[in-house]
Amino acid sequence: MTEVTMTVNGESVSADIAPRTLLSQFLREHLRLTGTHVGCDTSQCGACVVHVDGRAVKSCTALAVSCAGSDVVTIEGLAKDGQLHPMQEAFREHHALQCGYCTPGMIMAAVDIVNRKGTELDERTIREELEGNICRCTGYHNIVKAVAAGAAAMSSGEIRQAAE
Amino acid sequence: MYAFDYQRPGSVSEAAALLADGSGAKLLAGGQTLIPTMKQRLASPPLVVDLGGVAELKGIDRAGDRLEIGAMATHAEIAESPVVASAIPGLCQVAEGIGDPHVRNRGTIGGSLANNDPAADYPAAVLALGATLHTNRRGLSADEFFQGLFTTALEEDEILTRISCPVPERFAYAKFPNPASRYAMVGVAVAKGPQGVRVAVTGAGQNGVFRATDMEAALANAFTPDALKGINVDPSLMSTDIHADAPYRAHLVAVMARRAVEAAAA
Amino acid sequence: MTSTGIGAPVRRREDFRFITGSGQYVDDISRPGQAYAVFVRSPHAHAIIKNIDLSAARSAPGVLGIFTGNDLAADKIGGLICGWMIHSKDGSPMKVGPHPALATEKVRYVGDHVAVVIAESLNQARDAAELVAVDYETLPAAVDVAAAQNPGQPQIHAEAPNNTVYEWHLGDKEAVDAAFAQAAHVTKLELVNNRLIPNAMEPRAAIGEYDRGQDSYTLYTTSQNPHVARLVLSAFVGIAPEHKLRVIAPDVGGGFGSKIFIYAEETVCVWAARKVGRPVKWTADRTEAFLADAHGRDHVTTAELAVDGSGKMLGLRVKTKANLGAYLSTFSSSVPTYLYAPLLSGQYDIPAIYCEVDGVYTNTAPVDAYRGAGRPEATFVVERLVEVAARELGRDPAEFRMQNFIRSFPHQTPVIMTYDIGDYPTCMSKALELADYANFAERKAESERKGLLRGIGFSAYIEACGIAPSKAVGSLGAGVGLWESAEVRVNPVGTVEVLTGSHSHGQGHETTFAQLVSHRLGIPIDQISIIHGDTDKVQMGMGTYGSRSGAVGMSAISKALDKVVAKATKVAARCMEVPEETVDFNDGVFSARGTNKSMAFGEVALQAYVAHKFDSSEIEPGLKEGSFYDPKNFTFPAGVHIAEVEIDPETGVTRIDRWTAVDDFGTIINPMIVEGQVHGGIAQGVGQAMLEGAVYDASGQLLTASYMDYCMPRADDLPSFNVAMTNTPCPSNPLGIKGCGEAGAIAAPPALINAITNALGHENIAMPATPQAIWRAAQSSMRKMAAE
Amino acid sequence: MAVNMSGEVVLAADRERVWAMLNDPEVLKICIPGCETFERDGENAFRAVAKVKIGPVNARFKGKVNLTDIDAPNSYRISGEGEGGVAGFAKGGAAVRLEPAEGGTRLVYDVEATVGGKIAQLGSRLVNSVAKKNADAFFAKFAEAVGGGTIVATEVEAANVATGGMS
Repeated sequence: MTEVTMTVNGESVSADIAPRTLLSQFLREHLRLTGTHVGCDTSQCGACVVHVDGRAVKSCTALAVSCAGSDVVTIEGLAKDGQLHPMQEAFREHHALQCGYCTPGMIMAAVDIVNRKGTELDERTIREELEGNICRCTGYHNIVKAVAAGAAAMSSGEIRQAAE
Repeated sequence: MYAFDYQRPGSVSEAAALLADGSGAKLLAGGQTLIPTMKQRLASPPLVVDLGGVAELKGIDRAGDRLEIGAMATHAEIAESPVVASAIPGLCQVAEGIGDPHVRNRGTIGGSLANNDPAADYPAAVLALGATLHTNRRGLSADEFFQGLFTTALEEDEILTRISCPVPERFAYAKFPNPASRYAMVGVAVAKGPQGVRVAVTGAGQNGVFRATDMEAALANAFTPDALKGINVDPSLMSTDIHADAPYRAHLVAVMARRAVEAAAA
Repeated sequence: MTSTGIGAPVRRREDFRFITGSGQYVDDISRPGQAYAVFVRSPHAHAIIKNIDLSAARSAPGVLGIFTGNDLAADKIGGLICGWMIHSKDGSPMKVGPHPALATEKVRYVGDHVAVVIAESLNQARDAAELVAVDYETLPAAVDVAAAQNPGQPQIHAEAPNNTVYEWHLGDKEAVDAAFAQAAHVTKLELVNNRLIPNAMEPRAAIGEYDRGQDSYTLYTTSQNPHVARLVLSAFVGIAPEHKLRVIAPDVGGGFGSKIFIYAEETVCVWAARKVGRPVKWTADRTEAFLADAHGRDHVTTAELAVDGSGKMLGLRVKTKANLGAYLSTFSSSVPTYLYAPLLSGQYDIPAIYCEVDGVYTNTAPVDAYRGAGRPEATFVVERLVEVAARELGRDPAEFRMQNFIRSFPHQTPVIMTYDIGDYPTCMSKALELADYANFAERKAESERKGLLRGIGFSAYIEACGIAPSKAVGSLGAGVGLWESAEVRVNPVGTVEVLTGSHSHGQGHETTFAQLVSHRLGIPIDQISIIHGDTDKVQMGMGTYGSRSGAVGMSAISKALDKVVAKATKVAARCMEVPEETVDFNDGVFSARGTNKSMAFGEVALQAYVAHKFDSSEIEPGLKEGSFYDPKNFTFPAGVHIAEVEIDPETGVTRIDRWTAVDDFGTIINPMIVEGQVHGGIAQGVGQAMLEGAVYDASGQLLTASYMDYCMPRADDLPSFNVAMTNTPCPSNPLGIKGCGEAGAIAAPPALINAITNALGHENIAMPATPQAIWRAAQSSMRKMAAE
Repeated sequence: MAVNMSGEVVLAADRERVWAMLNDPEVLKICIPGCETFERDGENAFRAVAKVKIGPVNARFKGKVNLTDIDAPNSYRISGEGEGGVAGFAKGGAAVRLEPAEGGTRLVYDVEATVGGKIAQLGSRLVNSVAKKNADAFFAKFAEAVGGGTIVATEVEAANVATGGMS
């Protein structure tokens, strides 16, 4: 067992874990943060995406011990002071989710896209940047719209109403 | 995953010492191949040596006419690096086309090269660039380094530390991704530099990355897409899987080579 | 229309928990003391189990129990069932081999269940599972559905000679022969409907629990129909009687059919919970999902269309071999029969249709309903044939369809169905306009200038949703009725809880069902909750599949609401001391005509419970009503999808440039959600046509068992979709709803293949049309063109 | 998943010597890539353990090897099956034929093998290439053991796929 300490959603957490514990397992089983989902074994579906030190990472493909000392943000930590993050709001406003299983990873990936590519995103860029996240329900149409709107809102602080 | 011991050394020499006993310890660079393999229980190293804490393996610098990339530079760091963009812009594009954004944030150039997956992108780029691969004990030319399917010149306890690329006059990489895995179904890198014209192909060959010497000869005469006309790739050297058979791969090698030259010459 | 009523694009009420990571999927649930199950699966497609040695595994650390098929048999736990009896042409019942939850004598596909290991931790269970030593005698495997019935093929079940489950047919063979004899033109195609693996993003999972004090079981499971699961596990498998078995399907991360069925894993988990005295949890990893979830489609078909000299369709002849896999899954037998052949008339007036279907066992994973279930296969046959016939006849494919569309309703097809309503020409005209068909030739010329091939393809699909009525489906062999239940509980202060037998796993019932209630009772949506997915709360239900929840589930709620309003009207009349027939109910207010008396819905609810103002011998106190609704007929959503593609002939890479969908779903409760269903369906249809295909090798190994090889549609594979609606309200249910969940998956594959073949000038493209296949076809087209 | 492979190698030794070496477990052990043990287990039967390493994948296969259809010193059939634990299994055989050739003996082989389990499910893209690599490695070692030779050709046929239809 190895002692590991990291910051998760702004709080310092410590645990004694086996080295084989994946970051996704650490979050789900040790911290009971079950919003981070696991949808595949080959590091492709992206349901498990969280931010580690400000960058999107597939938490099913990272050892928790490797993240010692890191600052981890999960879907549970995205809303601040009871206020939904603009990207969360955009996903709801644009019906960018159906079953909701891929959604946490999708939202964390979307925020990461904005962090890297800015708040003005065209459709091509969004589609390409979503390469690491698989959704089986939506056909991505509304996800693409939501990411664009969420990105814009991250700059203006406002969510544009979806076109009806 | 099977249980394993874990060490996170602070230096290359410490890491090398941990590998020295020959018990089958594995280096964890970015983990984007190793961890999924271990999850499937298809690898069971008794000890995992995490290179994430080795500062000397990080960093990207320009040193005269060479680009020096630390083995632990992530794909994202290379893709976003202004140093790389000014020295070898095509290499940024190689990095940006690997995996997906999340994988690029963890995966490293050293991990990819040491793994030498026959469908990985970096081996083609590094081989075409004629890079020198530095380890904790020697420097290896790319031609020496790659030894076929998942095989490199690295000894069991040797650590890849730095990739030194001569800055070429021209370089580009054209990739045809596997629609499912997004690995290269065919990827062709072309470079015109101090070592002449070099063309390296990944994803296609039966034995991993290789140099297309007849293309190199033709391009040495004239570095234009048209120079490749009439050069056919031998399908009997190509690999076959459920996604692409050998004749299609052979055809794609020619197409991607031409597109790479177009991009490099532009 | 209220802002939250029928027709409003109400934002989904379920979303808050999903966007904040607060959903509760089965794997998110952790029961005190839970142990973990790992299944030992066959690596062979076909083998005799000679011996299973558990000794090493039993002594591994943390092991609580290891069980095999013999242990299930000793407890008299029955096998899994197929709930739809199909009879062959000769009248004989289908030939079904046993389907034990854990294999006993033989394994029949890679991934078949051999033993279960239960341990304190998942890793310990995995470690011990590796120590289970199974001695197999491998047998040759029958993998290819086209060949599995041939003499000399390996026999999978002794009960089904030649691996034939049934040889079924529908329609009038003689009439069809006569039609073909008169035909001026016959179009014939050999078609393969490729095998798909559903891949809901949430892998299947189960937690079984046994309460010794109550002698009762609880099963948390990823199910689209928890009540059917309880029924099967009680009445057929014999886990426990229904009142001693609670089944909970909490948040479920997509189903697409694959979570309708009752599988071995949940059966074993709930049974084993009692054996080990601990809750037992199992969660599939993705490779297990690939191996052991029921797959979809997998037909090999020969189809012919007869047309007269004027272009009028005369007859259709179809012969299909349907792969059912190694065991019959819960509803597998019905998918290539009654969910397939009755749709072969499409949107067309075809006087004579005859279809033969052989259901075939192979050494592959069971095949059952996957989004569309039978109807995509039928639509692919019809719409490929129609498109190719138009091309062969030199007719514009849109105009050829228009000529043959059914124009008067009701319309009796020669294959069971009575289409109640529709307006196919309007859909087509609107689609042609939205797709800018008029300027296609210009766009094609522009593509050609860039060295690219452009093609356009049509699909005028029809589907049948809300399979009904129960009496009719019973006569066709169904083992269950296909009604739906609802209970509307009005609380004393006027808030409402609706208990529904439908199950939402992405469809947004918590929103749309509440919209209906808000609309009818005139109360704000936040005063309404929708309860589903728990057999202890909802008495009975048939679940969600086949696009039935709107047409059938909401109709049941509507019927229950009728009863609530009727009773509340009585209560209001007594309270206001006016005759009942003078009381109107509008926008949440009961008012007495000709007076200024009125009562809000909430006030009436309170009065119903306090019962102070009426005689309880005339009106029972309380306000709670239920309904079991059985529709009169199927519903028939229909529409036209038009795909436009651009192909790089040098690589075979195909880009979908435009997608136009015009669908007629009847009444729309929430257009935002309906469009979302269309988008998702199209994506799955595009997946089938271009990206996805399960590949088994000749020995029965699944070579596409991860996302490395099974190509899931990703954002950059798809365009944005241009979606529009027309509306002919369905006369067969009180709301006029038709069903929208499967339309996209049904419509899309032929639209896309028709577009690709149009671009290539080459009909011989199989699904999935991979870059390699398209490149090869493009090469052969160009060689042909060069030769001409 | 099936692997069909054929090839030939010209060895710098006479047929009797090649034949003897083909029947010598010590020689086979040295030549089979990753082979840890290769022990006689009855007449023309052996038990073997081989470690297979493909990139990060490490699996240890344990199994039986049998020699049948023996026509000394002209030909035999070598067949075997191995269990690789979670990795899956491999089984198959090779018809081996020896012919006199200029400078020694020509060895012609025809392999039919199948792999199953996780290797097939997750690694199908690599199976053919790995098989060829191992065959080449075997014959390179074997030629070395014999005293020299050249691999003339190794050809891998595309595996045929039964159902589902990606082509």
